[in-house]
Amino acid sequence: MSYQVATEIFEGPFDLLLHLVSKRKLDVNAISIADVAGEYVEHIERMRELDLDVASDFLLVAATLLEIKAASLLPQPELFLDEEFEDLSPEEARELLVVRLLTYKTFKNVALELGARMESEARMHPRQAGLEERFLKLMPDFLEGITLRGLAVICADLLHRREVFLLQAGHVAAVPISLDLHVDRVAKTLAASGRTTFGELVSAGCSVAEFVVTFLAILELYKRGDVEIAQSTAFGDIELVAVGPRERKEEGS
Amino acid sequence: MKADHALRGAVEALLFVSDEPVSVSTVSRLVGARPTEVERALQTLSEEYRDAERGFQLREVAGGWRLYTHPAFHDTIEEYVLSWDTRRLSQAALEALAVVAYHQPVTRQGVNAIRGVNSEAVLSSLVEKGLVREMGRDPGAGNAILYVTTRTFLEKFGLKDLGELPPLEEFAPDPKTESAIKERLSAIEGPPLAEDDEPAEID
Amino acid sequence: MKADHALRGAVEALLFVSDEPVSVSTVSRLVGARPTEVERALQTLSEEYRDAERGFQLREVAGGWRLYTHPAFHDTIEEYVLSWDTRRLSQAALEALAVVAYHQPVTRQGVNAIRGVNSEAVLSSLVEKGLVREMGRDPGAGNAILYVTTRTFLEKFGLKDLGELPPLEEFAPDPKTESAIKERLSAIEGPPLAEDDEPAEID
Repeated sequence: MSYQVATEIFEGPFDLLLHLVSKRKLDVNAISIADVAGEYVEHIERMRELDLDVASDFLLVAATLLEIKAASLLPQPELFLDEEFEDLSPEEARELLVVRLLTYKTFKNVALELGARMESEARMHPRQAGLEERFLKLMPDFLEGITLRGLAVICADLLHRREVFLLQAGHVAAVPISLDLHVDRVAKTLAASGRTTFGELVSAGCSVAEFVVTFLAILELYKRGDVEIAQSTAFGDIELVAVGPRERKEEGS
Repeated sequence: MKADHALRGAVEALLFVSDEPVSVSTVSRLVGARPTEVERALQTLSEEYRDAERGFQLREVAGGWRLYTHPAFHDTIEEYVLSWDTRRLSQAALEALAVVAYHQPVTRQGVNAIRGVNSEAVLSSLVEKGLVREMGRDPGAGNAILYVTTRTFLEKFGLKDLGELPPLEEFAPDPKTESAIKERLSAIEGPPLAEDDEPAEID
Repeated sequence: MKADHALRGAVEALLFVSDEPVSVSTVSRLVGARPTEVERALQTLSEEYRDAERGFQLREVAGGWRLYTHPAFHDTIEEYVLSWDTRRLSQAALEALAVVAYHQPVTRQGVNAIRGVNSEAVLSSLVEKGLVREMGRDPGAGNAILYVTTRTFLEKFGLKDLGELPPLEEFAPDPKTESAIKERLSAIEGPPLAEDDEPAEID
């Protein structure tokens, strides 16, 4: 999951929110829901700046906070995005959030305790030294009737089956053709000449798969807004004109 | 007493060759003594080792008794016990594990709800580590998979059984934290912050 | 004496986790004491166990010192070991064992990749039966546990070391099958699969 990087600091939206409501001095009733909401959104913005994909979980809590904030500044019935928070008044949503945070904090505390426990436990090593020779022969012979040869045959057979499997998988799925690679190739052609056609991009000897992937690459570039597409006649060649980088270059010159 | 010594020795020898916790009933059957006698012998051994400051100890874990080295000598033998698993669990994993431990059987959605974040990956890593396992499905929750902790969990955390988990109430946020959370989420507009506000410790 | 107790405990802990004789020099290095001191501690321990009629004894054998169960309890232990699960190995377990034997040290993922199915349960059952054990971790594979075969495995097959395993090539598919595979492989343009699509190495 892409917010895993962020989780090194905060394990989730509750963790972040808990951090925000906890970090101020306790005896000062200073920080309001508005501040918390503001800081929360700031944090998310920072995560985005760091190019961390902000998970929907974080956004959901942000939305809820903003709803509560809006409602508390300007009381009016609002709807909440989360199913759970849906149909709740801001007051109820706030109560629910408090309960959830308290529960989360409880488990965060337990997790700390479990972590400490596991660590101290790891300093004790259980006896598992294995049987003395004289008892080994008493152990049920799990390998009864199994020969070394038998074991070797099993292993060789597995490797063989794997080869055949990979072979067939390769056969059925053909050679995977990388779309990214083709997008790059088309983009490079466009960057060099500014325009090209589908006919120029595919050569006569191309496989059907390459036709398809080249077409997909063009669609991908179109989706990104890097290219304009025109086809003057039905079944005629598709003409491509570069958009993005060229225009920027012209603006610059 | 001679008889006591013989029983004690037999119990010791059994524990010595076992690579898992041995239950009182198993010992009782093998040494031909009543469970209460066995129980007493185990207790006595455990105390003897402790009083004599032996390099090993006898502990009750995961439904049985097992010999362990004494933690005081961990550093000495660490080098020798090569394969020992020294990896720690991440905070995320510990949180999810805590939820499963206290709420079992629990669905993934149940874990998500408490942590406020998708816990799928972290649950599968716990399953992979053998600390948590799937046990049936919850017909009331769209047949979602139910998770429970394993015997390995008990062993790794040195617990006799789940009843030994400390009560959850002990870990509830203290009143100070609780009121802080409530206040901060309800105060509409607080007074401006003083410059010298220190970060508070909420625990 | 306090210092004596600490040394005795460390020596005991070390012997406790070892399943082969430990030499005085090894003990001396690990516990950080002079060989003569270690020698004396070993003698003392051996006498202590004997005098207290413990279920185990400390003996000096070829190569060093090792803890053994006391022969007096041979019958009890015999009965215990005989009571262990006698179910034979499943086909799945045999496959996993074969893969570990020939590819060791190997991670679970490596075994999975070759067998094409999840081998977690089957590997733990092999570990339980003392045929396979964990040995360290592969830093190149996310610190995954590495598995190797045990001494018991070698002994069961009368092997001196792993070099004595019959070469796999002898059991490879016959030349006709092999050339057919090669033909079909070369009939496909380009590399058959991207390098990193291959979860494991075959060698």
